[in-house]
Amino acid sequence: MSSRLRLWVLAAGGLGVAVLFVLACFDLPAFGGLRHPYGDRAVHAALARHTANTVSSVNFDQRAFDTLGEESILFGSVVGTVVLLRQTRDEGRLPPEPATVAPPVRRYALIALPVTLLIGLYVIAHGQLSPGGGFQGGVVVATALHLLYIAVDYRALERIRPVGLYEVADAAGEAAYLLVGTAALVTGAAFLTNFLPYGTFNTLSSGGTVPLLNAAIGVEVACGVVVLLARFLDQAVEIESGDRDDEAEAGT
Amino acid sequence: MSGWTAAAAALLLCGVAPAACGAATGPVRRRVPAQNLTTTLLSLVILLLAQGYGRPAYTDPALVLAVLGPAGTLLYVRLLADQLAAHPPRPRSLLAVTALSYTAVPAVVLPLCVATGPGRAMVKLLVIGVLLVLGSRVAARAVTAAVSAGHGRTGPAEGMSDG
Amino acid sequence: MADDLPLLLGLLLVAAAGTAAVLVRDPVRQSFVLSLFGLALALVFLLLQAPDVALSQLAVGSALTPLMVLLSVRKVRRKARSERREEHE
Amino acid sequence: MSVLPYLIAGWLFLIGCYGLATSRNLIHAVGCLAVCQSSTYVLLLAIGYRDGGTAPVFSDIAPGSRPVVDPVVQALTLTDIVIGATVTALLLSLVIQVAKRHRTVDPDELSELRG
Repeated sequence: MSSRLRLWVLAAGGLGVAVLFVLACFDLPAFGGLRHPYGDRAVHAALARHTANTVSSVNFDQRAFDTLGEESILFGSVVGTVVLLRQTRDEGRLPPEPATVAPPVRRYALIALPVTLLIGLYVIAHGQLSPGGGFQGGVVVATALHLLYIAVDYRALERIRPVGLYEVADAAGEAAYLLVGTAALVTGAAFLTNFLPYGTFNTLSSGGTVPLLNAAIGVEVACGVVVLLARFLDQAVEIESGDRDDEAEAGT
Repeated sequence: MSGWTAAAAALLLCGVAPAACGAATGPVRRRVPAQNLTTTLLSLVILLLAQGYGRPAYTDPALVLAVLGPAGTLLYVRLLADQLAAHPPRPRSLLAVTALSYTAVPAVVLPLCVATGPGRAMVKLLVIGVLLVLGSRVAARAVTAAVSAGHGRTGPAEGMSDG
Repeated sequence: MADDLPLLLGLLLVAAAGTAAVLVRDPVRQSFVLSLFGLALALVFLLLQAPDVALSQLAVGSALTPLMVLLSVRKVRRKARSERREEHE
Repeated sequence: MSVLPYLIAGWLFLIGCYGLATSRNLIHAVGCLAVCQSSTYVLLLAIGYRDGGTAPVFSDIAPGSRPVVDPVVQALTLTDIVIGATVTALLLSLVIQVAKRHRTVDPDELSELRG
């Protein structure tokens, strides 16, 4: 198909979608409308289970099974990336060059690392109370570790980052989610039922299984993102295709 | 619309939008400082909105942005060091960007502190303010350092020099 | 109407940033615009009263996505560069 | 204002598709896909919005004191943003593989290679 023809097909399709979409927009409930039947019921259910953050309650309690599916997508794409970006036989490793970092940047990054880590853990731990949770906090924690790459260099990051352990922890997070779900079966309830006591409203221990599942997701997301970034950094900084100009270093 | 929300809208229109334009167009030497300025100002907008809606819980995104924004800028500086060294930003414009965030952060955070009154929420606001100031300071320093390191070096060692 | 002003501004910002993210063809430059797009989205999410979602978008959009894009560009370009060097030899 | 957020979501989807179809660089195409993806977030959250509503998070307000927006759509969006980032990573790693095997990231050149 020539590129001109392709553009015409695209224009026709885009126009069709646009017309149908605009027509549909005028039939949707108006923006800012007052009728939200599902929302009202979800809020009611969350309050009945003593979870202050309704969004977390929906994610980890009312629709926990759906989140299991989402989590599996995350797990699957991490595994896929690891497989795709592995070091192949014809590629060699170059030791990463030590980078010179300006002292103020190094100081800032070394201070910011624990602060960011703490904020990430705070976001995970308060998931059932205030905005946040395992998904957001996990990403923040993973980003915090990479401040070491900014502060020192890639070799320093590699030293505190045994990728194998993070891969195991990633799987452990996924397994923990399943185990908490299965524990509900032992008590005679359905899979992923919120079987723990609900606790006092608006305290850290409220929400039954919500904090547990939150933590499991937090571990999985943090470790998954660390593993992902490790693969990308390996590819961009270390791995050279050995069949070209780096034959000499390809010994490892 | 409360005064806080109006202030947020004004800051959005007069601060964030021009800074975002600066970060979206032009050479890399302008984009990096402008990107940092955008995150700083957006964090302030979020704080103002939190106050305007009467929801202290809304400050959490600002807190996260205050630490991750500079992290993003430092990543850009690290990975685009060659381009920054090849076309260094003018020291004067860097200084202007830093001065702008130095004035904007207290100008927003201090009135918010007065409005919230002493307590945990105020400590959080002050922490965010300090993080924002430190972040914009270190971003400017990082750009300057990348430029001077690039001049001291003979050739592009690592990074993405445009071939 | 006045109450909706911040939301209106945020939505326009998102539309502009999204359009720019598509029209900027160089991946390095696009990564800047994408990070701005992420910031604008986070703002709109907050204005739509979804701080959880805004937090999620900020966590992902401010450092993680640009880092991955920049690293991919670096890998792909390094590849191209070593190839070019080979041709010169 | 009553349909503007929906229209913006539609615009983001269409412009993202345009970018995907006309992209000359696979990394750029992945970015365009991210724009497409974001349109669903805007649409979902716009549908869940309620005039004068606030976030359904009761850590700092008493339940029932203020009207709240729909938490269900927020929950859907929130997980998908993080999942979307990892899927973007997967796509980028595919692009790196393509660059390794075929020495180009231009989709047009790639289809020429196939013949």
